[in-house]
Amino acid sequence: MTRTQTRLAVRHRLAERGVDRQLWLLVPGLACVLALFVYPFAYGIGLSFQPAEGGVFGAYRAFFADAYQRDTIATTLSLSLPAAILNVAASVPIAYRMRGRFRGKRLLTTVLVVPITLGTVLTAEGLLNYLGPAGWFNRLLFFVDEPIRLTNNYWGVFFSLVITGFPFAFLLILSYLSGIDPTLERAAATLGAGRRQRFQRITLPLLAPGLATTFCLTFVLAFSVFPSAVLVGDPAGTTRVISIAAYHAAYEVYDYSLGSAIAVVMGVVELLVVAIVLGLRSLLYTGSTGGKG
Amino acid sequence: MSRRIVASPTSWLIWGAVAFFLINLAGVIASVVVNSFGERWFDTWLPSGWTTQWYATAWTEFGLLNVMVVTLEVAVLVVGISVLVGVPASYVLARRSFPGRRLVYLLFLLPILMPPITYGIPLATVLYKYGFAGHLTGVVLANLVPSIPFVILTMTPFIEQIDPAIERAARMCGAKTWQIFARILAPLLVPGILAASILVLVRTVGMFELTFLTAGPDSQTLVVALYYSMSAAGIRAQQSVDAMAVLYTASMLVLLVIALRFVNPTQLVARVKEDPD
Amino acid sequence: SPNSGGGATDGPVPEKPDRAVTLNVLDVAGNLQLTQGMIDDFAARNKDQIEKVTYSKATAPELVGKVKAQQAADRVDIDLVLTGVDGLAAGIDQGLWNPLLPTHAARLPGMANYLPGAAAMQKLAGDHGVTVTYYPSGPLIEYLPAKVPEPPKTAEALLAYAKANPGAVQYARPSNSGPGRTFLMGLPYLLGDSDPKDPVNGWSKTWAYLAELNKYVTLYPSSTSETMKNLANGSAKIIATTTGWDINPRVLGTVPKEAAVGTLDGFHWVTDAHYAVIPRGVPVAKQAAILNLLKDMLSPEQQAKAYDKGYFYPGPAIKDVTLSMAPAESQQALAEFGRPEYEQLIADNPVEVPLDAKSLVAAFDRWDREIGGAKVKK
Amino acid sequence: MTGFDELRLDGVRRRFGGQDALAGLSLTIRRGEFIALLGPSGCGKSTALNCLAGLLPLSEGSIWQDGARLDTLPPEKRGFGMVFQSYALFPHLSVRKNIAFGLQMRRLPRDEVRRRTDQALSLVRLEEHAKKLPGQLSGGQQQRVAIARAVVLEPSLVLMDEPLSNLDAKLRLEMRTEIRRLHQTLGLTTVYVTHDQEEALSLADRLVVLRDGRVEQIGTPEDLHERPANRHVADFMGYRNLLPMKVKAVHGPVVAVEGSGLTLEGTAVGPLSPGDDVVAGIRPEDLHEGGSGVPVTVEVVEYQGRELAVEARTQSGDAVHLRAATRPAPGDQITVTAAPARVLVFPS
Amino acid sequence: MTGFDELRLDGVRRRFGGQDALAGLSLTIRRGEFIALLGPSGCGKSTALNCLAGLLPLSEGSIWQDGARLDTLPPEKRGFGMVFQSYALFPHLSVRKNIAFGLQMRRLPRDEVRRRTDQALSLVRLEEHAKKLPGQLSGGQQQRVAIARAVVLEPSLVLMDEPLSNLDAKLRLEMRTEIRRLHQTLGLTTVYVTHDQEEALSLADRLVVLRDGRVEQIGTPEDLHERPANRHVADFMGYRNLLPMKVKAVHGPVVAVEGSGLTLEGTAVGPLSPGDDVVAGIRPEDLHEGGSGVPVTVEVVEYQGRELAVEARTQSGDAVHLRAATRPAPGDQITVTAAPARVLVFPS
Ligand SMILES: Nc1ncnc2c1ncn2[C@@H]1O[C@H](COP(=O)(O)OP(=O)(O)OP(=O)(O)O)[C@@H](O)[C@H]1O
Ligand SMILES: Nc1ncnc2c1ncn2[C@@H]1O[C@H](COP(=O)(O)OP(=O)(O)OP(=O)(O)O)[C@@H](O)[C@H]1O
Ligand SMILES: [Mg+2]
Ligand SMILES: [Mg+2]
Repeated sequence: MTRTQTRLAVRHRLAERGVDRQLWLLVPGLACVLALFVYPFAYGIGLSFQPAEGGVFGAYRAFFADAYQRDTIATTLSLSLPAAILNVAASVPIAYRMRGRFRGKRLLTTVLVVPITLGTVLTAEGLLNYLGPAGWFNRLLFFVDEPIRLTNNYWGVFFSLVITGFPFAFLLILSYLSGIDPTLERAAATLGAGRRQRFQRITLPLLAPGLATTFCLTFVLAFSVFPSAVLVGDPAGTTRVISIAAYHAAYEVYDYSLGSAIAVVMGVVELLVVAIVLGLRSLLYTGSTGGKG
Repeated sequence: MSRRIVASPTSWLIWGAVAFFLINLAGVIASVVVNSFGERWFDTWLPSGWTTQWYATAWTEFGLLNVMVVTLEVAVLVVGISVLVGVPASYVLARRSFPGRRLVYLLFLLPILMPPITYGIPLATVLYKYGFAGHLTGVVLANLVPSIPFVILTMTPFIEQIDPAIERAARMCGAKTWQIFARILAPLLVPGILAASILVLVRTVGMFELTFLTAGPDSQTLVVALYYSMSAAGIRAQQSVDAMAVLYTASMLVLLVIALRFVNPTQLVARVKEDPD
Repeated sequence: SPNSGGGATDGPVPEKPDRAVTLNVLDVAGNLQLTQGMIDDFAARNKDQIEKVTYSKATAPELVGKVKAQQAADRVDIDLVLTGVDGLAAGIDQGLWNPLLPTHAARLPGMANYLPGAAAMQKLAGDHGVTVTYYPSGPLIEYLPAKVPEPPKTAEALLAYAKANPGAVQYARPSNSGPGRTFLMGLPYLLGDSDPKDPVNGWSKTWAYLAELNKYVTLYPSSTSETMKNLANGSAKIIATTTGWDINPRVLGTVPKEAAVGTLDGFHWVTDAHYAVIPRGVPVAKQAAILNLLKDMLSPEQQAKAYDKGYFYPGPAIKDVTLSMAPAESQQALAEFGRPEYEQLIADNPVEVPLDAKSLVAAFDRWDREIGGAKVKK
Repeated sequence: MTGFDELRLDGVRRRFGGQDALAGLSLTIRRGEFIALLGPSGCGKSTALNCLAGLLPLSEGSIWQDGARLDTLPPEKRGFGMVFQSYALFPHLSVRKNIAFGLQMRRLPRDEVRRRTDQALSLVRLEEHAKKLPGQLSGGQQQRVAIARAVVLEPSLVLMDEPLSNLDAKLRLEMRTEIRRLHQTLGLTTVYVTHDQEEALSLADRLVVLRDGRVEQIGTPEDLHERPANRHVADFMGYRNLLPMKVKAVHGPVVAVEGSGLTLEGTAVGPLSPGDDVVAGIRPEDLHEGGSGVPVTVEVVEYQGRELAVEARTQSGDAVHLRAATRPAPGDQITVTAAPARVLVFPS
Repeated sequence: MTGFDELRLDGVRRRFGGQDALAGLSLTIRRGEFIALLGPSGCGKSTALNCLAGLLPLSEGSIWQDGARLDTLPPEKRGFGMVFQSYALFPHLSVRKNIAFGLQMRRLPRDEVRRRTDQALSLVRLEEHAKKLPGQLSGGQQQRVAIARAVVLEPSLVLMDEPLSNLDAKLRLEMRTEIRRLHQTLGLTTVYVTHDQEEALSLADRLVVLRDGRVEQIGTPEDLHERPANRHVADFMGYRNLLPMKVKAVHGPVVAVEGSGLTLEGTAVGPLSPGDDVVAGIRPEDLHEGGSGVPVTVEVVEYQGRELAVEARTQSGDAVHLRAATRPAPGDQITVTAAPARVLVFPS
């Protein structure tokens, strides 16, 4: 009797803090993430500290001491940051105009979202065909003497990042935007705010946290660019991104320790950017965007 | 405010930019489609002849039937498992507050926030070490890593939209937890589950890195086959690679269009409140 | 042990498996194009030994990690690997392959009949791989006669041509392209470098030449197909090629039929070959079947299939395999797109084995850093 | 305050997809007036308000402000203030910034913005909460911010769309008085939308009763309360007993009616003749127990403080509602009467 | 109906993260009783109901049903019915299936499910709507479905959490009568949560007034209405004038008090002595205009049908609320008086 009572008491105390049997539902998911993500990730970190030579930090030293390797960080950032910024920045005005109901909205949304289905290879092939020196794009620009070079360099990869990243950004921003109570803008209108002011002072600040999240997700997508950097890029030069370096180390030189170290560096750089953005986000207003605040 | 599409200079600019993007996108896609049907295409506007032989070549050369079957198996397993595992977890995250909730949420978000290649290499090593990689199991396990979090991310707002009183009402009617899941929540979540499933499906079918790193001889998916066809040693007709890419995109497109029929794209992250006029 | 197919993995290899086995073949060199017909044919004739063959393809870099991980897990499910020099060497380095020679030399009589070039390539394989196909490769240059009426005849002329026509000369990034790397490895011979086998210390003229050429090269595509396409559409005028890459793309229609090839004075063929290797951990029963398969593949009738449609022209690794023995399809394609002059060129020019894997990776790395990557700094 | 003398709505109509949400509203609003738009859900109240605010374009009709056409101006140019049902406070701005928003939009000098914002804050007694975000306020406080934000601009007209419907009973009562006080203090012209007739009666100078997008009656609270123009208005004005009957006899304004198990005398609204089908409207508080009235059976008794609310059934089975001072038991037989002046007889 | 004779809550306490949402509720519910839990927002009403239903585990205390311990049973085993504030109808099931859900969960035979569902449908008069989905019903209809779904199980206890708060005034009134009728017809034991004292007064046999998780008073509607135990209950029971004063003199139950610009006589609630700080509570309807009372200045006047509600200010600046029959103008000086029996004086 007393046993059951203490058990009951413990259960109540836990329940008061929100811990009860329902939390078991989390277990399968957590188990998967721990076993399939956290453990391998830790394993990879461990591996990165066991290089064949150079001591515990040898692999990292090897990476950072070599300008050719080190520069991949800047190369990747110079590709992924502008691409992510462009994707987010371009999505905002389009999504803003696509709120509310109008005929053909579904069609337009579908069309804008189609690039999700393209896949790296088709995008790469398409870009090479279409933007290539004898592709349709350069044919249309017949009045320019030299064909414009848009593939096998920075721009090819950049375009492929835009094509694959934009639909995600657009979809997310469209839904964040739809979550903002339209009455707020009406309220601003009755207070004398014109179109631009309504957007700048009301919609944009409320959207900003969503923009930050979207930016992070598209940035991640762009930062991990790998196939298209090889296929439409210039993998030895302007688009030698960090994942190529990781792949090269692990699968061409068979230096797994260096490969893991580069992967870790990659994760750290990325988390750094994400942390900065999310840190800025936490300064912004986040919360319900309903009329009652 | 009104439904008029006001032709202000900014909207011209924006719609112009959209049109420019779409036209070029169409060019990109069409150039691949045209090439996949072309006999020979050198320095001209269009190929010199038309043929469907590249599709036949691609089909046999890459053993596409087998690849398609594997792709489907992987996709169905990944979707099924990630829904079964992800939905209960997102239920708890949506409904409950408990110590460490934020930590758990962050843990679920991390795999989406990290580039696959950062954990893909160690993951593949670990999976090989335990003998999972190199066949279907490994591919499925690797693809679960981003899929489960993705289901959680998309389902949480969906579940938050459902009035918790409904579950309590079912409980008061005498329903047990599993009955509530089966009879009340599942039917209400169908659109969300469908949406999440199809998005996960699209992502899984398109997930190159993880599948590439863990696939074995009998467990290549379409993207991996496609990537090999482009980058592995040997000479292949460009057109048959394009044909394969077209097949891939066509199947993904069908999935996406189905998905968009079931779910309003704006419902992904937030509860929709459409402008009343 | 839990490996696929079961059975002992070491000890004596029997004459034949006791019952038919399934073979998993992994191709990382594009070799199946040439040999799948041979394998299928053997399997069809030897149902008692081979129940089924599965094929898969991968890229060479992946091979080592994959096999190594499988061996670590004691679960090898790749029975036969068809690979180029790179994969072979990396595997030897990591000790992944079963030594086939000299233990089983007697069971592979075809190896005695290798062409000289193939025999040289077989030396590279040491005791681990068996050369199955061979070709002298390149370096060659390819152009459209209509656009380049007077093709350069020497390396210097090529440089001068590039200087006069910026952007017109193109070769793909060597680490992604066979012709690209053949061009790279062939230059030291053309330029008379001190040690054509030592890219780090013996290639000073080559690196200087490439750096100079780099000034007039606008892009290095990531695949050979891309250079072929550019040749076809006119945006490149002269590209690096090999015998196979000359014939096969014209058969496939990627390059116009009228494209011509040329050579640079004093060039040496840098040969190429594909090897069959058996990873450690494959059951002896399967090894038996594979040895029998390889024996069969090295017979002249089977080797004739390696003519293919010029993909690895000529292709056969052993002597006295003539085109007339090849399947009708091959004969027809080669009659239309083949080049009779190759016979002479092969006969008249010296043959060199390519760099070993380590040096090759070093050469790639240096090329990436100094030639391909140089664009970044500009 | 710029102000106007008269705001005239002239046949204002608004259709949604072929259906009239508002069918020809004509109304003249005089300066300083407090007008309530009243009606059941979906009758077009919000539509009317939004048309007036400029948030919805008209389908037909026009709006004039002292002879100047108004309906072609965008909302931000009309200079009206609006209080939304859900308040629509800017959730990312503090209370002070919410209130100052409109002043900043007018590009007033900083000092003036500060001064007027302070004034408005003290007007709604939220000085201590100026720095909080709307999410940190209670419902009543939010409501006061919404009002302050609208009135700080000293708009020529304040529009309020069910501003109290989200509050609980006690707070609703307090805020009602507050709104009335503000109206009286600032002399604001106000149009107020509500579905609560008590609220409308207690606040407005004039009421507009809408039903299905049409105006049913316009008048002072007393007009509507005592002389509803038809049975729908009566229903809305608390004539809870609306009994279908037949006219027996007509004596000038007084008619004798019978039906639903009752016989009554009442006051005719509109011309009637014997035999007409009519509806008799009686408020529960006008139907008294006792006397030589009609017998009914008590069914439900509810305590309501001083009085008891009783639902009883007539012999024909119709329900009637009345008030009682003593508690009858369910099942009791009682008799009911009503003064003829308190019984309104409408043609049905 | 299985039924019980008595349901006993014994020191039921519920904490959320260290804070008491409900601090020791003890209450005995007898069979067939209608109990209302009343109190301002956040006082713990829903918490109490959820504890009773089993939807929230208790932190302390116990619940007994005729001597059997109940609080350890999961909700589905307690056999209670519940009507939720937002109805919580299953949106994907038709009205009929909504009602039948609970019966199906009990695995009753098909025939019986059908029969009892039909019965419940006719009880709430929704026979024609049986096939519709909840989204296609009006608020009042939805509410009836919610009630039918709860009562079809013939639960020993029905719990209702503010079931009327989402309805508009007119419908609220009608549904109130409906609930009362169902309670009387079926003899259901009911616990009803509301923050609307009028609703509570009119429906319940007994009321429990909560504040900050604590019971302030338990009693019949008359008890609470006439004899609130303290100023908080009074506040909630419509004593809108709660004026801080000082006791001047005590004459048995009658005390003379002074303050807030008024001098009054009232009835003491609890022992008082001269000089004590007190709060005098007067309902607006008990504060009359005229006579030789205290002068006050009219500030706001609201029409409320028969009467006018007036807010006035005493000379000390305190606001008082009263009713008037004739319309005074804002700014008028009037005098007010109150009968000593109607003025309650609470210790403060
Ligand atoms: N954007 C719209 N599209 C279509 N119909 C609409 C729209 N807005 C309103 N309506 C319709 O117009 C009618 C009037 O709506 P309105 O919002 O003015 O009602 P209301 O009187 O404010 O009701 P409530 O008290 O529920 O707010 C309703 O029948 C409504 O369904
Ligand atoms: N899940 C919870 N976690 C933390 N605190 C809670 C929780 N539920 C309720 N509370 C707190 O407990 C107290 C009582 O809440 P409860 O919901 O019972 O109030 P209520 O009387 O029903 O109010 P209302 O009339 O607003 O519904 C409140 O202060 C509330 O903030
Ligand atoms: Mg409205
Ligand atoms: Mg509550």
